[in-house]
Amino acid sequence: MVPTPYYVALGAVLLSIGMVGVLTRRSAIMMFLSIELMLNAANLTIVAYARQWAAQGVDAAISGQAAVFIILAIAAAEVAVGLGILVAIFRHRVSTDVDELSEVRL
Amino acid sequence: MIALFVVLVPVVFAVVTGLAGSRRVAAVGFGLVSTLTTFVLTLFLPGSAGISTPWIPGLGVTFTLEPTGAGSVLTIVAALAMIPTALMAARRVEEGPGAFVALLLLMQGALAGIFLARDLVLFYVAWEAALIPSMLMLGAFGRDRRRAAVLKYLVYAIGGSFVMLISILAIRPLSGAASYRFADLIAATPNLAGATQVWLFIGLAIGMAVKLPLWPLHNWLIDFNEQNHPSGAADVAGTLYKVGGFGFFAWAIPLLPLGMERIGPILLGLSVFTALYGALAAVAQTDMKRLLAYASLSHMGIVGVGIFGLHLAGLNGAIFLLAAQMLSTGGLFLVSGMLFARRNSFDLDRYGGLARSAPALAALSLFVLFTFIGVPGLANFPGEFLSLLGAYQLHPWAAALATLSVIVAGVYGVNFFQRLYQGEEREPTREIGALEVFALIPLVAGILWLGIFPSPQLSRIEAQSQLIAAPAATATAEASSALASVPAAPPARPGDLLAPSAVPGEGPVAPDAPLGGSR
Amino acid sequence: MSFPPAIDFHWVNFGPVLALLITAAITTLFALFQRGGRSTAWLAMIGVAVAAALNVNLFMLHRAGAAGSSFGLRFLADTPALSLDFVILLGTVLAILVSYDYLQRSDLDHPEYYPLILYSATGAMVMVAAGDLITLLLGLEIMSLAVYVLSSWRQGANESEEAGMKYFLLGAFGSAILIYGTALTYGATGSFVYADIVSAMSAPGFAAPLLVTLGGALVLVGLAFKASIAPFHQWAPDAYTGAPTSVTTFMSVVIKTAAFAALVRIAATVFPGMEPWLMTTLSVLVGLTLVIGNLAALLQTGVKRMLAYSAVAHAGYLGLAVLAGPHGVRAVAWYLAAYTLMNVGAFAVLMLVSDANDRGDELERFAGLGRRRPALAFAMTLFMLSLGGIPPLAGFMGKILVFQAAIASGYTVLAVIGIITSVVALVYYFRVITYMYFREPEYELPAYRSSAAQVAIWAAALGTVLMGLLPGWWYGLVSSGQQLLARL
Amino acid sequence: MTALVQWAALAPLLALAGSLINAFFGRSLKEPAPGIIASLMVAGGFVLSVLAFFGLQGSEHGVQVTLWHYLSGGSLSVDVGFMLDRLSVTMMLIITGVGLLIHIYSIGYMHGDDGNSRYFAELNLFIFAMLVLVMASSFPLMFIGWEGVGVCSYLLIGFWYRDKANPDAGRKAFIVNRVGDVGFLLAMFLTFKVFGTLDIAAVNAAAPGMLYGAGALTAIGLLYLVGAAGKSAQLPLQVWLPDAMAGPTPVSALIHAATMVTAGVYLIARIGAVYAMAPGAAGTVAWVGAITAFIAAFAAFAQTDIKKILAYSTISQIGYMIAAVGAGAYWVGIFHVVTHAFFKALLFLSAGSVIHAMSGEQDIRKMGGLGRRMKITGVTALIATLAISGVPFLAGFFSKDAILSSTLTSGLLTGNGGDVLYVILLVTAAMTAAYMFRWYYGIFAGESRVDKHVSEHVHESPAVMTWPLGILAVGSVAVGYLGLPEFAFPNLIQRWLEPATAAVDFNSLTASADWLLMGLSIVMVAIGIGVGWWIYHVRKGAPVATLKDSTLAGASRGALGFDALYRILFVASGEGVTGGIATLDRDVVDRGMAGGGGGGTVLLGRLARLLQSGFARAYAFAMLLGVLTLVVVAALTGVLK
Repeated sequence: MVPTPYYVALGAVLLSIGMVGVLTRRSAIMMFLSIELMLNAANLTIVAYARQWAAQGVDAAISGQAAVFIILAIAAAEVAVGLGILVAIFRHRVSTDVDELSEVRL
Repeated sequence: MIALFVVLVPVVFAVVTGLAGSRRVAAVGFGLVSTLTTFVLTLFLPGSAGISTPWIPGLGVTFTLEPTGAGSVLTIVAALAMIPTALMAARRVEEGPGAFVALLLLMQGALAGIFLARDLVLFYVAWEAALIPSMLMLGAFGRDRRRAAVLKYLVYAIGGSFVMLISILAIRPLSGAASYRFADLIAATPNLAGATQVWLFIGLAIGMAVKLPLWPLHNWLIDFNEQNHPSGAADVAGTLYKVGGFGFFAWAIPLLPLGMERIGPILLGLSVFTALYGALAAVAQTDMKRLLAYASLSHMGIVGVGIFGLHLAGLNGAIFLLAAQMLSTGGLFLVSGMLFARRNSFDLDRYGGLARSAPALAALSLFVLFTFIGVPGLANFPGEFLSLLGAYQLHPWAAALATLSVIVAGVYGVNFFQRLYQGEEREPTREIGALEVFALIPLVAGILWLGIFPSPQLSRIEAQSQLIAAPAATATAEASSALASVPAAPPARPGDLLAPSAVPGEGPVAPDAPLGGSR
Repeated sequence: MSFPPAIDFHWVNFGPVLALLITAAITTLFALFQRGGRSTAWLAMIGVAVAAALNVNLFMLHRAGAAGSSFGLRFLADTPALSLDFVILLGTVLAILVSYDYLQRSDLDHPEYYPLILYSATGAMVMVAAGDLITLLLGLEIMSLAVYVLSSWRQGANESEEAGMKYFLLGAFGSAILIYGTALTYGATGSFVYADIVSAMSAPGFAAPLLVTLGGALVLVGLAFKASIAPFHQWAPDAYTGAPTSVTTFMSVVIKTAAFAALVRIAATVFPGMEPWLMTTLSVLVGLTLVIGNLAALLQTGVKRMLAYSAVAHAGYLGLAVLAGPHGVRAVAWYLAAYTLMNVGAFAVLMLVSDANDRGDELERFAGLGRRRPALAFAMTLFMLSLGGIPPLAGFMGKILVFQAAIASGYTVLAVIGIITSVVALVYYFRVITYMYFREPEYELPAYRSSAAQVAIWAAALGTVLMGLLPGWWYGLVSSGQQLLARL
Repeated sequence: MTALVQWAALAPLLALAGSLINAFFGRSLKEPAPGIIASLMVAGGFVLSVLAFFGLQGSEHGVQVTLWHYLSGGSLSVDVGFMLDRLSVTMMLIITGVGLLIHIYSIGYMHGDDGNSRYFAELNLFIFAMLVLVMASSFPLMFIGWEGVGVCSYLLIGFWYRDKANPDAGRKAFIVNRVGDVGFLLAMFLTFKVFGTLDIAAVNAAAPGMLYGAGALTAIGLLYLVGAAGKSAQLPLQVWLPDAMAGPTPVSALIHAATMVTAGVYLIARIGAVYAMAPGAAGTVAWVGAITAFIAAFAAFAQTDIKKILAYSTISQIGYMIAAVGAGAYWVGIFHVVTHAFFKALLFLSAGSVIHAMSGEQDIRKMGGLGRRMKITGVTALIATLAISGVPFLAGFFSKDAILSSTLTSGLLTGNGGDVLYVILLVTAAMTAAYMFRWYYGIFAGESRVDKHVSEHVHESPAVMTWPLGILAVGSVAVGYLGLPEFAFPNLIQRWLEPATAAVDFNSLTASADWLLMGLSIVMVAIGIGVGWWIYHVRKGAPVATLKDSTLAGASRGALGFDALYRILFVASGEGVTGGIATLDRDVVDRGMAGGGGGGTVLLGRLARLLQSGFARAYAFAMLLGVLTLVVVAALTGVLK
């Protein structure tokens, strides 16, 4: 079977992609999706490790798998709230460009 | 217990006066009642029992008030000086006299706290607490350029004392003392390594040098006095608040002798410089209050010389001088306020010849002025004399230099009087009024009392000076050079060799136990 | 694989949290049938009261020696947790009081407001109680999601929307990092529970010290974000400025409390087992926070933004205590209580002085306040001096405790930095006093009174003074009882 | 008997009481009440002093009166106490005696002055301070009197404060005196360091046990000399005394001739034991005295102000006294103090009488021939002039002669050029005779140069002023016989004083040598008077008229330009320094601290704010940087492992 480090590495890559996305995309939605990517990177890492621990017969494995579901739920909640705010703003200024949101500064 | 009341009475009355609003009668009444009560109370301070209760248990911070020798003397004199100050303030402050007097009383309470606190943290609390009222007085009642003065005062004072706070907080954990009480600290600080002591001492020294004040940390004082309310009342409060010397005397030096050993000489040098610098700068001033500010700066230099000279006599003298100048400097500031009430200016050039129409005022001013410049027989002299004499025993050249400031004091002193009262009079002015007489009586009385019978106060102070006085054996090196090969019969009174001395680190030591020799 | 045999499940430990949660749920439903939020506010306060009562009860039980945890140390109810719960409840009720009239005045008075506050508070309390990374995560998200919404509460107002959006995006970013850190920690130790992590790290032949430390570092980043520790603080000034003042009040105290509660617990338990450079980096971050927060606040002309930066600066002072690890826990608990009081007070006064749309918070607004509204000015003076750390007020005692802790654990240099920067701090705090007393009035004040806010202000003022004069009482409380994990 | 002595301790208190009465109630009293009160108080003091004088006949040691404890600091302990021995009582007699006469005289002189009561208050205060000075049993207490008399002198010189010149003169006196006082202070510091006490008797007792000529002792001696020079107007601090003549003439007579200015002499005599062990210091003292005597006499020639001439002669005469005590002839110094007190007071008072008559005119070029109009004043002035000139059988003759021989024979001055001193002083004696002749002749004899309208109301002064003149005149003749040359006659004052002063050995001369010396000095006096006679009477002052613009005359007029020098050295540069420091403090120190601290902080603040760009992504980037640093640190530590 595929050794854990591969998954972890993939997770790290996903995380980096997500981070870069957050920094480079000006659309709030795209930034938001990038963040989701980061969350999933974390999830992937956790399940990978969970499998590893399970292979070693540590009963902590189950908690990892449970955690993943919790995190998924959290992600969903974030989506709900985030899109809510987004829509409210969009209604008001018909744009999702984050850089326009820079009046409060210094 | 009395110590507690001495602190509380003014504070309580401050609240009452503050609530009484802007009715002048209330201000005068409460002000007088409070100051008089406090003064009477202070008279019972010496030898009275202190109080000590835990304050922040987990941290070894206690609420400890004890009337030590020096502390009680300063408290008494400060209380005396507050009586006329509150009176003048209550009558002369145009709007909001109540608030002004309230602030004065708060200040008095805090000052009493500074002098009586025997827990280092409590000392700091009082030290800072006194700052706010003085700052509000300056800012709310001061003259047109007051805001800049406030900012400067704030930065100097807070900057200094916050640095001091670090050292204060560090002393206990580093020395492993049981609490911040003086007794516990002084028992534990011998455990501190030399280098540590030096750093801690520097921290304390910065905070206290600002309040002494020492050159170059003195500039706040000048603007502070120049911009304060013309009644001069706030300046008196400010004068009482020059507690840096006391801080060194009561805390920094006894707790950190090794630090003093290293830093002391620098401070001594600065003090000498301050004494001359302030005096010389005073000569060139044309504004009454700036002149007084620089002059008192020079006096503080002498206080420093006395303290950092570490000779028993010098230490007594320095603290005594602190007390005396509360009356003399304070008196002169009040006089300046009285003159302002007549001519509406502090510019010396606008004055002259007032002695003709106001001879009594002239006489009283001259009396206080002579006290101020250290004419013997009056209050300042024993302090100045002993400070310099003491310092001379161990650091002849420094003391000799500082003594030169006496000449300069003569110069600005007589200039001051001449430009105010002598010469041809431009327009006649009011003779001294009843209020002003009443205001000056306590000061004059105090000046005579301290000037003619200094010895009781001196011996009270000495009980505390012995803690830090240097081993005086070295002081007689000069003598031995003059002594005949045969040991000459010791002069009428034995030489300095009998200064108390004790073994270092002899475990817990009572606050007033003699440690002179070792520390 | 099999479930762990017996799950220790003590309902009583959840009492306060459940109380808040249930009240939140009820008020949410109740809100459906409401136009204004007044009644929901009352409901919310009742809920807080109940929670507080249960919390007291819990305190008693633990004095009596009841188990302070549930789910095998995943949910803790020890002294630090309970005392910080008090702080959170205090902040919440004060925030509600501040909001009470404010919302109507600037017609934001939608009934959902208070339920959201309660949800957020619930999350905060969960964070405080968290003994395991997942619990921590849950609490953090519950708390944050509600606040994201609240900070963009003022629909159609640019700065409010902007605040909400920035806060949300960066917050999500931050928690993503935190979650990844959690993942790494789990990978290295095979558990999310602090206790197990610690024992795993201390076990002989522990394989991945580097990995676990990296995970810890990322967790630290996530929490540092919520605690607004530089360089992860930048959302705070903008969000605080943009959000409606009542929400800012809530955020500035409750969220900070929760974040530091979690941070100090981890720093006191997990971090010591990790590689030393972690604490070193944290100390650098703290120093950075002190400098940036105070310097930036120095030049603000708007009081609201000045307070926002000062919140950052205070994060720095709290950071000093966090560095102290186990010694710091009490200091943090004490400081947060004092901070809650004086900060809520300051914001409340500001709210009364500025316009309905939160504009007009410039210093000039305060000119001559001492003459026009003496009481208000006096209270503000107290808060400013206390924030500046002038004795004998709460802020000063807090400073003493914090610096004491930092010095005792050898962070003298940081302490010096903290002191020097607090000189700067005093300058900008005192500037407000300068305007109130040393200047003539320039603007017409809004003729707006709020008895609720007045209650909050005077409660806060009283607390500020009392905590300053009698610091021993609260200190005794926070240092009594059991400190799970802190002892590990 | 000694029981009588203690009462003398009350003398200062009497004077103080008088001063306070006049200060508080004087303005409501009307003349001559204030003057009478003041005089009575001094009279009381005089009586007490006389009692003390008789009380001390028996005992050679003084009586110590300790009132209360004054200062304490470690081993330092100072009492407020009086030492009433023969030396101090002698001074008390002079102070109260001559003082009494001058008080009485003042009643007439200050008649109608609106500051009348203030005048007497200050005059009594002076008596108080002066008595404290001489009676003090410890240095600090003596210093109280020391500065006290300085203060009174300051007040009285500037008595007519409305004319700016007078307060200026007062200020000058005060400041120059302060310079001396610093010397006194330092001397005390060193004394305590060396002797461990500040009690005068104790120091005198301990000094002989010290190493002869030890550096410390010399230093002490020199420092006290600075103090003495300040108070007694000796080089280089003599400049204030001529200006001090701005005060009322009786003040000049009492303070600036009879009593205060002799304090320096008293001080050195008081601690003679120290100087006896420090020949270096003693020699310096003697030289300072002699040179001062000469220079002042020289300066006296070209003065035209009736009082200035007397002022310079005072300086010169004190120079004699200082030389005497320097030589260790302490009783001689005091003896000259006594005689000088009489004739110099007399000179001043008669000068005052003249000024009174001339309605304020002080320029002797506008006088002359007044002796015919003012008989008593003229005669008394003549007696005084002869006395100071050292004409035989008058007071000055004996005391001056004693001084001259003492300088020649002193054991302290052997090797310090005692003989040179003798010559200088001898010449000075002749000069004295000459300029005093000029003074007298110019005022009272010769033809009148008085302006018409002034001369109309030239008149003899009232009895209240002339009586004191008479008494003093008697004294100017009589007191000399207290100190007849002891090689031939019984010398009362020497026997009286020697127990109270330190013993210094003098190499004795043969009687014939003594007679020779006496003759020599008589000859010098004769020459001096003769020259004066020739110039001013025979040649009607022509010779000096030709000299008028010579540098010599200029030098004399400007008193060798000390004033000018000091004005440059201290006044001008002083203004520069003080002004400079004031500006420095305001513009450099203050600005520097403020600008350095404030400016830097604000700059950093700007920087900190700039980071807050407002862009969410920038913030995210900052966070990312933070994360990356953490990762990098982690990686590095990992690598380093």
